[in-house]
Amino acid sequence: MEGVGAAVAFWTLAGVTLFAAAGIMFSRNLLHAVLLLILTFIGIAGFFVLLSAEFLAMAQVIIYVGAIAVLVLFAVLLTPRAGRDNGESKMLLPAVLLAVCLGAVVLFVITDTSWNTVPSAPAVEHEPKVAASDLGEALLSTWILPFELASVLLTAALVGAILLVRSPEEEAEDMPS
Amino acid sequence: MSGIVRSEPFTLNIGPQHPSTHGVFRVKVTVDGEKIVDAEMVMGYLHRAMEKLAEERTYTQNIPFTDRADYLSSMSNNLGYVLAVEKLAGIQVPPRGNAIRVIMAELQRIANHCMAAGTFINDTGAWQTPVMWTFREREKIIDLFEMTSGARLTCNYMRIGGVAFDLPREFEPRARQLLEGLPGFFDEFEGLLVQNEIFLARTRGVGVVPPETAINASLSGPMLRASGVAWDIRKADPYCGYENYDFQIPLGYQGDSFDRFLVRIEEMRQSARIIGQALDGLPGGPHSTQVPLALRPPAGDAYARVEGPKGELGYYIVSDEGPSPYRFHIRAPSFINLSVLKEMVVGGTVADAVVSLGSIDIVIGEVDR
Amino acid sequence: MAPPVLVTDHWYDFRDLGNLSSRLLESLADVLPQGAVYVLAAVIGFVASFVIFVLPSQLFVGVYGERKLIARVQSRYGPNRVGPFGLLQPIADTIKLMQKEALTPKSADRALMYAAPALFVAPCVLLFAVIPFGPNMVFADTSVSLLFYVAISALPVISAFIAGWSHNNKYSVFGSVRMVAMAISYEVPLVLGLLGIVLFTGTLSLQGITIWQKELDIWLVVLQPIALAIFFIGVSAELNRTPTDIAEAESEIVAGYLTEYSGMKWGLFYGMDIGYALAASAFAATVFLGGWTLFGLERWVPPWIIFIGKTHLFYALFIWTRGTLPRLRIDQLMGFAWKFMLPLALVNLVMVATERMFWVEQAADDSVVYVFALVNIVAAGALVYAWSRILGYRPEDYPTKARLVETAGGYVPIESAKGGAQ
Amino acid sequence: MTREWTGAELAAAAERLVPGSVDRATATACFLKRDRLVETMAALRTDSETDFAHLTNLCGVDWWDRFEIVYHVQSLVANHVATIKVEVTDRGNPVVPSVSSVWWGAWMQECEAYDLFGITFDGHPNLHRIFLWEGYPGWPLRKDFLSMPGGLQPGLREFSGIERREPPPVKIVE
Repeated sequence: MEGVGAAVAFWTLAGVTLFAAAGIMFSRNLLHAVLLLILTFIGIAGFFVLLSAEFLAMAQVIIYVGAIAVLVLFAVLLTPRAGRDNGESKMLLPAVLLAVCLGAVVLFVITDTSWNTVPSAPAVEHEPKVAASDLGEALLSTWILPFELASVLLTAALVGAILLVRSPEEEAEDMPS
Repeated sequence: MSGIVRSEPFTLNIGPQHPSTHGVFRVKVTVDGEKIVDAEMVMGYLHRAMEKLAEERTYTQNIPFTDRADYLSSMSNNLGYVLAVEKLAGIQVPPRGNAIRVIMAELQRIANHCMAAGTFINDTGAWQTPVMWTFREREKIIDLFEMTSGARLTCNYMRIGGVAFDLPREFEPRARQLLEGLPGFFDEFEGLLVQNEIFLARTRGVGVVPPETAINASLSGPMLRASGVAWDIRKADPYCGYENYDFQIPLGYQGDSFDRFLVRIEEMRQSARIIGQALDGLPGGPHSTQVPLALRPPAGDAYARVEGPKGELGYYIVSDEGPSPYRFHIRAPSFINLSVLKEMVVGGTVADAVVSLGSIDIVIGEVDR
Repeated sequence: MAPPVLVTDHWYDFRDLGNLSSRLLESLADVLPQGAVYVLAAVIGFVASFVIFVLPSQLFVGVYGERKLIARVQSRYGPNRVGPFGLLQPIADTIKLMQKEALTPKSADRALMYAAPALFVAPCVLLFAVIPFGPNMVFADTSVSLLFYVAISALPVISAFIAGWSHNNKYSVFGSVRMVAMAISYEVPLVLGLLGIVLFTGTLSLQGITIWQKELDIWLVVLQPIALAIFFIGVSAELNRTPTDIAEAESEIVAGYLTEYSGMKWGLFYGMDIGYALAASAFAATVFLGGWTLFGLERWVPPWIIFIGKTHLFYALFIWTRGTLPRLRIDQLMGFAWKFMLPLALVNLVMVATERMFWVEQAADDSVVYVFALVNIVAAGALVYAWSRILGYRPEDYPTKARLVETAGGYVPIESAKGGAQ
Repeated sequence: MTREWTGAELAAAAERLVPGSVDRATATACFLKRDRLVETMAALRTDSETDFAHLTNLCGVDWWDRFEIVYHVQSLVANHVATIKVEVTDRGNPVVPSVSSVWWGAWMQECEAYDLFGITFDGHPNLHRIFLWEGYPGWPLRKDFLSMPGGLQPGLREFSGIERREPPPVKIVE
């Protein structure tokens, strides 16, 4: 994707995502924070589209916005007094200090490493377009091990969650009476 | 391990302004997640002190009050009151009067059960479709009432000693036409719903009342019969000549909401049979005996009861030889059938509570009197 | 994949309006600056798909048609007062809603309450970007348009949750919890069901699926009946249409997450509910009913008319279930999604995989698809019946008639009726 | 037909089951002593000959000088009905033992009697005003509730202006 439209799209998208990300930090209401989180996820999906990796963009929306954000919303629902704002905490000063140090490190990494960015000259014609099918083959051929490991991990997490939430009477009925 | 996830209870008001409480009636429900932990009924929003007002009026002026007690079955209410006064004053009713009373009471039962079955399915979520079907049949019955008594809902048609007016000429053909259509409608209505998996899933095993609890909680009517207790005052203590009509009493299996629906549909069929037999053998003669306007029954008390659509509808009248009753008490079946609501509702979800409440078929006018 | 040229590609050929718009854009390309054409194409796409197709069909099929059809189901007439045959009823409704006061409870979270309807409308417009109305009448023909639909259909759930949560009213919190729980549990079988389709057709793009059905002259509904059943139930759960409309169940939690909304805010939710139902039926028409193809007839009858007909046909299915079925309880719905639809979808996936492998390995000619269709239909019926029997569906146990007794004398124990005693 | 128990028959049965529980018997009803009420009711319910399993109706009556609670009980199996009454003369604080331990469903009708007459039922699980709100002044169905100025009493004035006589001393028709 190149041309004036793409550049305009990129900068607006970057602006929206950064504004939302900052908003998560500074918003006083828990629910506002979660919604801004969803906005950042959508922003990132927009970046993938700009990089013409549509499959990844759609996967990002489905997984992050469709599932993980909804589960975070559920968590917000279950915490009592979710609407309250996170008032002033004494830890403000150390937090700022830590933030500044981290910011310095990140900035140093950005400026120092040499990204092999594509020269802004006219882009290369035969852009290697990764189709969804190539992704599929790669997942099941070269990266088969992590794929299977991930599924095992997820099932374990699922079973763990169910065990965690079982109510006393369900537990009683499984005890060897 | 299981103590990690705690959810504190959460009180929710179903009513008084709620689409499925059939009037102004409130259930304060304490909910833990979707499960109901405790339910408390709050009534009295429609309390009109009917029993106090009745002490101010003569015996004949009280008849319109009984229309407004259970405004969906005014004929049965009138019948109950009029029978109590006749029992107190020892007045005989001519056979034609009795036959007309039976026809009207059974027509009222079909109209009431049409309303009850329709709104009950409405509570399980069908978008008003069954109600529209049952109301189409109910409209025909209400036209018959309007033709005879002049009013659609609160008919004020019964008088002490008989009925207010004789049947008009075109009542019989219209009634016969209605009776031909009814069996077809019942089969179609029942056929559509009884095998409907979603309806079965929502009503089977919901709001179960075992027979012992039903008797112990002095329930009556479809609630009692759905739990398998064969008790129908038209059979046990026949009034107005019910003994010479041939009909059967429907019984349920395990006393849940689905059985109440089945019992009501079957009762409508039996009522249609009774009306047919009553219309065939309609005797001639006067439709009511003359009763002095200032009726003064002898001192004493009388309790007469009728098998109303909602249950045993009793009237307890105490007279001190004055023109107005000294004490006028209505034994309201809806009010007493509500006593088991808490047992039916606790343990289920909010959706089940609404279905159980709908299956009791209450009318707030009668509950609050 | 070059768009197929079905008909002559003159711009005045109204059978395929795609030529018209592309010819218009090319002629303007040199006149306007480069970015403006991109924006203009978006405007044309929006006007064509949303304003010309969705809005009128929302009003006249969604509001008017639905109320007329449901009225007929309930043996009454439906709106016939406003305008000829009641046709102006939707306009009257909209005007009424617009002039009604949109209340905001004092303790509600105002910002969220105003944001929710807007967030509910935006995804609905997006959904119609990928639906192919004709050979090259598709606004954004990406290679992952099916995935795009599934992704965007997850967004209204979040705005419904915000709507319910921001009212600070007990009923709407109930409604939003139910909505979110339902959406999560019905998305899994829905996506697995669509996976079967993708496996067969081999492409994720809706245009590709339509062309696959055109070339093989078979509709995927015949090939994949289980997938259609799962899609229909999943989508009606996601949009909370009737058998599963527990998020705004009138008889239980008043109006669920819409309790506190009034005026046009409620109007937006109501309108866009119909919009999503239309999007779902458009998607189903494309994937299951062959989109704009009609076994070669699309050469004469304009393809977008065929497509609109199929969409409204599928929407009639939604109306039909809304008019007749009662509502399920939330735990039954959850159980149904995880214990019935998910296993069915997985088994369907396995069947499709084996058929696909057999088809590719043996390099059998394309007529084998009809054999697969037959096999799948029979397997669908057998699978559904067998699995429901396993899950304890015994219809013959339930008595359907009350017991009739002659006398009235106390408790009559149940000796005969089988199964009635439990 | 439903057989109605006469006062005498009922008194005999009650006396047989719980000696000394009958206060007096009239033609249609039998008055029980207040302190032995619950015990007798339980016996009448469980005895095979009387078997009053279904309490149909329970209501109060205000006779100016005394309150009366009327119980209509019936047996669904034997199909007979009986009327049992209880009197309480203390107008300031009328107390009647609650029969909800015998018939569990009586709690609602007793709440109604409490709400409209002010008769408290001791041993009642949850006695509260069921129709009116807790702070309601007075008990509506009592005869002296609506005592209008000028000594008028509730009850219909005679026809055509005959002066309303003093409330008649009620004669129990033997």
